[in-house]
Amino acid sequence: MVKRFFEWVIGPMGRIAVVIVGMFVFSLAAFGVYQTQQNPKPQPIQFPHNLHVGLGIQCLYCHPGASKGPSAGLPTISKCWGCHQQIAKTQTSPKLKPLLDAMTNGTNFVWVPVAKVPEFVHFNHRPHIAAGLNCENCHGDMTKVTIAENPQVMNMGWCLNCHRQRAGDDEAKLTKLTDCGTCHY
Amino acid sequence: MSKQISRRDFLKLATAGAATTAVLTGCGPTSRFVDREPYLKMPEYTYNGMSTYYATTCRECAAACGLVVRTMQGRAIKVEGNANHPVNLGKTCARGQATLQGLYNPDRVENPVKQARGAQLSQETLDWNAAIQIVSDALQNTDPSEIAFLMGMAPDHLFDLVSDLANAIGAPAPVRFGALGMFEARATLSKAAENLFGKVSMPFFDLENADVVVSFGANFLETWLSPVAFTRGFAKMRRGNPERRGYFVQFEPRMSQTASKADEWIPLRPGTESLVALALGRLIAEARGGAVPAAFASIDPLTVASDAGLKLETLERLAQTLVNAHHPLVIPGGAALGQGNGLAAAESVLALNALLGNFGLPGGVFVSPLAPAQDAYHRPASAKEMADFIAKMKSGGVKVLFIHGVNPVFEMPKQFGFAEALASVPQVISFATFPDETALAADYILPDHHGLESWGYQRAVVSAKPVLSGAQPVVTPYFNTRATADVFLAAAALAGGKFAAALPFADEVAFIQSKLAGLVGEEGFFAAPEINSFTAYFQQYGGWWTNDPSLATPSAASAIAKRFTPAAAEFTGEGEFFFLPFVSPTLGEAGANKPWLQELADPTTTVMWNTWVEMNPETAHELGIENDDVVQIVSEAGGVEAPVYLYPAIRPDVIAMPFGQGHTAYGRFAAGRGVNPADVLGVHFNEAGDLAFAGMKVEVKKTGKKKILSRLESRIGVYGEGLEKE
Amino acid sequence: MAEEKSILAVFSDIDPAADAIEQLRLLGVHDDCMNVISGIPVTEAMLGRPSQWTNVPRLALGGAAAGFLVGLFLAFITPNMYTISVGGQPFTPVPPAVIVLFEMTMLGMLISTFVGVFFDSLFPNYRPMHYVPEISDGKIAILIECLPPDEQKVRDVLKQLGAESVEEAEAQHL
Amino acid sequence: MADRKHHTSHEEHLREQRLMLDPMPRGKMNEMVMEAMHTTSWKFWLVFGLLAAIVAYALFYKWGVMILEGLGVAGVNRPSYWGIFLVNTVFWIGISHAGTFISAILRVFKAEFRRPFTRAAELMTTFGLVQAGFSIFMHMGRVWLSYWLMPIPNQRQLWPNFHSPLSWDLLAITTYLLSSTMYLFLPLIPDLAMARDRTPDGTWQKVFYRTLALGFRGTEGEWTHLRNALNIFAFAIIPVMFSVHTIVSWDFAMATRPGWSSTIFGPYFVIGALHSGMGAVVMVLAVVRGTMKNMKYFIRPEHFEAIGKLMLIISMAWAYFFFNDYIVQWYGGDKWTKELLHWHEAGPMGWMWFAMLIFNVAIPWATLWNKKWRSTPWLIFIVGMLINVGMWFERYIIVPISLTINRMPFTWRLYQPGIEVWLGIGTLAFFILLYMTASKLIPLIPVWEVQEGQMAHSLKKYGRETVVTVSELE
Amino acid sequence: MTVDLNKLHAVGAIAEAAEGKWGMVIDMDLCTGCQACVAACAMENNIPYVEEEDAGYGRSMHWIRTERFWEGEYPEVKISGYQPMLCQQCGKAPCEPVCPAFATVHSQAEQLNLQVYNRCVGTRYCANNCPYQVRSFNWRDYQDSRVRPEITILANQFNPDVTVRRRGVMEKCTFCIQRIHKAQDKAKSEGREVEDGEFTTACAQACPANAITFGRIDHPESLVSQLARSPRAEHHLEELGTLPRVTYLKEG
Repeated sequence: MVKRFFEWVIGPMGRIAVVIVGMFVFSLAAFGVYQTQQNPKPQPIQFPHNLHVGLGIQCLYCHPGASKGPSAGLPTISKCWGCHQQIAKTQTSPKLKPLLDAMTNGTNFVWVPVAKVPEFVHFNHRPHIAAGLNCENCHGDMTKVTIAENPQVMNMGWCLNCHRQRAGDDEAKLTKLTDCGTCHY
Repeated sequence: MSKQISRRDFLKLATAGAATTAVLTGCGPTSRFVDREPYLKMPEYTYNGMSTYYATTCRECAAACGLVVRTMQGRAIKVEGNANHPVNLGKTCARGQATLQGLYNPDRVENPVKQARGAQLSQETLDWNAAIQIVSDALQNTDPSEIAFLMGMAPDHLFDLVSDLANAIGAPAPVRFGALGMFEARATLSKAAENLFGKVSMPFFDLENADVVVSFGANFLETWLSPVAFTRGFAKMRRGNPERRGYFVQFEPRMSQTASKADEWIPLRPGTESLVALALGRLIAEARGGAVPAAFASIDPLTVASDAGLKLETLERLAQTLVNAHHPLVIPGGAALGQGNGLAAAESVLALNALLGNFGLPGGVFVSPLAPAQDAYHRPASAKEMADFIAKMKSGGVKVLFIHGVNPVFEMPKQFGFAEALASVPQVISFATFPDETALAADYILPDHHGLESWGYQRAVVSAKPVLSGAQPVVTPYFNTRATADVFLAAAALAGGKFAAALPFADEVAFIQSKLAGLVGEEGFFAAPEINSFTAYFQQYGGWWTNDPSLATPSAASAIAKRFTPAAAEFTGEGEFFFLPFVSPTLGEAGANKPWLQELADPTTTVMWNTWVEMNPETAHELGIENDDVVQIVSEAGGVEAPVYLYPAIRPDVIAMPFGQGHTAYGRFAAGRGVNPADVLGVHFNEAGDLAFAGMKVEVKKTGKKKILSRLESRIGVYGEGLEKE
Repeated sequence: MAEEKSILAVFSDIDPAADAIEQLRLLGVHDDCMNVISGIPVTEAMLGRPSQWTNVPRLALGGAAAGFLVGLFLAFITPNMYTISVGGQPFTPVPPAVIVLFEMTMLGMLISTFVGVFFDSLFPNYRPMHYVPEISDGKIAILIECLPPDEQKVRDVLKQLGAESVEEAEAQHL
Repeated sequence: MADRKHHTSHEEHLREQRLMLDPMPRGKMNEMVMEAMHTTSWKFWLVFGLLAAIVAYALFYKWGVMILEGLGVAGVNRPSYWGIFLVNTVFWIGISHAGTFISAILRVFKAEFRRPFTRAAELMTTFGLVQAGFSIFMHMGRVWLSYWLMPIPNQRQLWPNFHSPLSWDLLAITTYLLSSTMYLFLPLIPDLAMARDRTPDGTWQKVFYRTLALGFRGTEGEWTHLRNALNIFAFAIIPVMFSVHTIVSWDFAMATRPGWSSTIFGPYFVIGALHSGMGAVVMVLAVVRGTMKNMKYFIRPEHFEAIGKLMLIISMAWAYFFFNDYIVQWYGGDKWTKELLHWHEAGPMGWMWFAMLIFNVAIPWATLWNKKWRSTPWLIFIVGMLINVGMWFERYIIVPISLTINRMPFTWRLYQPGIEVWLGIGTLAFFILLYMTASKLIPLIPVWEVQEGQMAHSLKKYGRETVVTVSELE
Repeated sequence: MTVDLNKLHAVGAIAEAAEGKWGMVIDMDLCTGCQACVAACAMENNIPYVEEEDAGYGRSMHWIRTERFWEGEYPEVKISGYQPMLCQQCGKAPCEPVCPAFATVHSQAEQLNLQVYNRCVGTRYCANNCPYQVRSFNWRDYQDSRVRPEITILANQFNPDVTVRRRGVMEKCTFCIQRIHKAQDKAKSEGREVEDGEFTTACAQACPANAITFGRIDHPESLVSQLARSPRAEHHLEELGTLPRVTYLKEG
């Protein structure tokens, strides 16, 4: 029986079958890879960071939570409108149409967060800012990008590397900065 | 894909990587960041990821504890106690904690609906304008004497508003009712105070400063009047004085959670509480020497002891303890008052306090102060008054019934026939937040906000200080609901005429401000020169209260002089067991729809998610009943079936059942779970008109079925079940 | 030496094979040019052959040492890479380390023993080799390489001593 | 003449009894083994198909359900967090000890009766360990992360915790699985070569054997390396075997639980493992002898007799260790331990405790002392089965029943098995399935070892007595 | 002051560090068994409910439970004091060393037992080894809205400071470490030390009888330290040498 199976496998039908099975497995794998390679959802508006930073707007103006608490926050539309209502181009520019529409309809933007840590990580911006880090240390140079991108693979090795470096020889600091309970709870 | 790949794809990989790790490592679809950016225009003071705290009032029971609710981006995420609030001083009970599961309950009434008395929650939604039109029409087109308002126990702003409206149009005053009030016999207690002190009021028991406390059935650690306040008082009594540990004795046929904390639990025969209190009085008077006051003269302690199933020595010892105490206090309550002679029990216990001379002293008995912005003490309706109300409904005297904050179809014993009476009311409009049994039997449900979404104020039931507890929305309404006060205001405005004249307010906040106006400039926790800043402070601090207690001292003379005709209570029914329903300490009367309250272990039995029948193991053994055997409790009113819990601390002739389960509606967590012991109760009243809920005898029948109760405790470890005796 | 031939003589028993080996040695066939192939482990002593050299024990020892080092790494180095305190125990407690060391040593030793057999026997080897399948049926074969000039003499001796067949060895697929 | 006749018949009798004295030409023996492999009846395929179905359903489907829904579908709870999963793990690891015991310890001590069934026993080691691995992975809440327990370098520099007995366990079981597989394979090479030589060209079996035989011819060098390696293995695998079950016992003994924290658990578990392992070997041998062709020649009553003796000794040793553990715990008088012992005997599962003693001690002692009885295959099969049931009970008592009792009486709760019963059945079916597959693919009898043994055995006459002598060939 | 366990290779020295950093005192004379702590804990820490069947089968997820036993026979029967049982945050925790994946570890910075959910593979060894039986295991996907549709809306109340756990993960009381971090962060941003009583755990905060006190056990003047020195103080199962950080005050 087994022998016949082997003979069949060697035969033409068997080869076709093997090819089909192989293709199936391959397509499954390809689908898996495809799933992890999905583009993030498009942002509601093609926000040019470089332009805004170039105009001299501080990061904390739109992301004020960074210096106060865990989340830097994404601006609500009223924040955008605060400046843009005084800019004539807002009324005409097709790029800014979503903003205008949202304002007139009273809807909000749902920004797509770019720099995310997994849910079981509790990240707090405030102490990082307080420790003298700048936004670009982690989020990259925003004068060079339009839509924000996350330049770092934000995984635990990356976090720890920096924590270890910054703790240096300070044992107490190292203990605190490498303590599991500092981020995971 | 050659040179361009680097950064952008890397980024994709990184994001996807985070997502993959999230799934792999166990934090998946339900996130801790659930849609927490609902703000269109975020308030200036709000930052992502940072909490905002709002002070408000707990609406889970009528005690009016102050809460501080932690919110984040427009979602309430944790309830904490308001540390300044005189009722609870920053503490909360389990029901208060679980209020969030009411707010975010999956079974709320999401829209105004034309319910048309269907069995299920109707899907026929209404426009709010149409709903207001319906209310307005109902007000306009009905003879005012045939309009009725039925409301919950809380003395809150809505009650004031509805009272004003009823007053102005000549409708009968709104009726307030709640199962808690019924099972605590509140009317009896206040009637006793009225009889002895000559004033309609609630007596105030200063538990905090007492050092020997004897309670006759008062379950003040569970649901009685203001459980958090009394628990605080109990803790102070026990450990507040470093030199002396407070001593606590409870007379009760069944060891309740409160009795379980007593140093002595004395199971007495139900119905003999007044006798025992009087006998104690006589023994105290004798121990002190001198004349025995009139109230206690005609009692014979020895007979009482045998009637109550006690030892005389116990009473003598207790009398001596009370004589030696610096601040003795005796409290009547609970099932002791819910008997045929409940009023006598309440009066004799108050008389005993008078004898102990603790009236107006620390650790003694006072008359509760009136709450701010209140002209007189309004007690909730007694069962007798409800029966009268039901009779009126049945006779066609009610054409339009507005129901808010109460669920009488579930809460009242079936024998009262509320459901049938409801059927004879042509138009029933419910303002229920949840699809409870009464709401389903209504023509329309115009859902009110959940308590945490509402404005308002509420008067504390029990407090040494006059307290007006403030409520404000901590979140924007989650569903298409509307404040009932606003509905009435809008309907009145729509109706015009005397209606509009009675309620000339733009919205409920304006109405509340009008009620608060009288407090402006008053000395209290805060003082504000004008109404706007007063309102702001009122919201910020969660209410207004005086700085100092303003308790009045009742006169002891009439209490001691009263002549009692001591007699044990009469019991109705043929069965051999005294039936003792009690309100579930964890569920309360309306907690059954909150899964976490269901999963809290009952303190004494540790049963979760169900109803049980408590029975003494000896009795059960004689009847051949074991744990988890389903028995039928039969009375003249009907029968219910529930599994047995062999409860070591209950008199052999008493069976007890918790009230709180047995819903047929009220959402997925409540419906079809457990049974309602109120179904067993017959219509019998005590002298004060309260339901004699503990005045029945019932039969117990085996059914041969079994239902394993979910218990937190181990049967093996706690009772040695499954182990042969060594 | 394109001429070089091998002869495979098959015996059915040990005694004639042993005699044959002795005779061959007298004929000038060096021990290194002979190989005995058998289906059961016939010892060198039975055939009067010099004992075989094997690297297996040395490799096992080396493997044990390597395993021990891996154990050392696991038990004493890795806990210091990310220091985590558990249950009030030291980071690198010795008693548990003994277990890790033992297991890793044994694993190293046994793997290298196994690999040693492969290494020493040149396994796996699927090239054509001198062999007759009857060997696994209990025959003993003597494979003579680097034949002396008087090849015929060798064949005669083998025949005389009871070889069942004396044939030019042909490499075949096993 | 009469004397002579008597002698002859005595010799014949000896030959009949003892495989080692009953030599057979090598070619014939090979043929018998190959024939046993190739003779397959429809019954075999029926059982095979049935088992395959059980494995697919009970093991893989049910496991999939459990992975997707969580361990809630099993019966584990607080405080019986481990349940049958660990019972089965310990049980299978116990079974796996028999192979090593027979082929290594008996090889070291040159117990000749071992020869025909070393392979059958070694197969049990490997397949048992596979089931143990299944059982231990099944019980993990998040099995898809089980690779975190492996010492793999990672960017966080966070390695497994070598303080944990489970980490030791993982190392030990991995070591044992790898080394027992290698130890199974090495002596198999010559037999694979034999199978290769006896398989006609052009079949897939030829390819299979040819590949696995690695080009083995049987040259002096090959034999020497093999013999050397086998010697090293035989000695080295014994401490590994002891360490494995000792470490498994430490999973329990290291815990701060009443009844578990016992210093004798190590040897007690090892003996227990041998007890169930020998029982399982006997069962396998009885089945093989009964169902496979030509096996009555190789596996004779003498083998059952010899194993029976071992079983009796091990049963005594087990009883000794059991009593030792019991009396120390009992005498200590710790409140919780006393409670536990009482629970064992008088709890609702008390019958299991008594059944364990009956199956593990009473029945072996009652039957195995008798040479005739222990030589009877069906009888010793039943005894072996009962011992295995008894040993399974023993583990059940140690894991879920002991877990019921802890220092928090408020949490004591009975354990009611759920889906893990299916999973356990699945592992059992998988074990048998693997064994059946192996019996058709590889020679179950190590022919060269049997031949080697027969070569060394001879009869010698001292005066009027004919005795068996064994010469040391190595 | 943090004690660096790195440097300490001896058990004696660890015992010295045993007083820990955060501690809790529970007055059993005051505890009324009212379950407010249980509810508060569940609300604060996103603890799932498990419904009737699982709850009755020893799978309830409470991080704190009130234990009570009966003493005596009727009528002299009494409840032997409600004992809230929660993770004792042992200084020498038996649960920690047995985890093969380092998922439950001792925080050297906070002197607490940590449960790192994302590292947990679910061997449940820690729960077995916990003498207090206070660890709870996610037997099912109790918080998955695909399994339980009602979670979709109930999830609105989830505390974003606490991870939502899924099936196969062990969990236990954390002494509300999210509150500890928050308070420390706030204090640090204001350039000061955390004051005693500035914050407390959810259970202590809710307890109507004030039976639970939480604070710095290593500050001798803190309320919790003073209470822990009470003559009524005892540690549960102290004989095991687990160095629990929760002190119970007996009745009487």
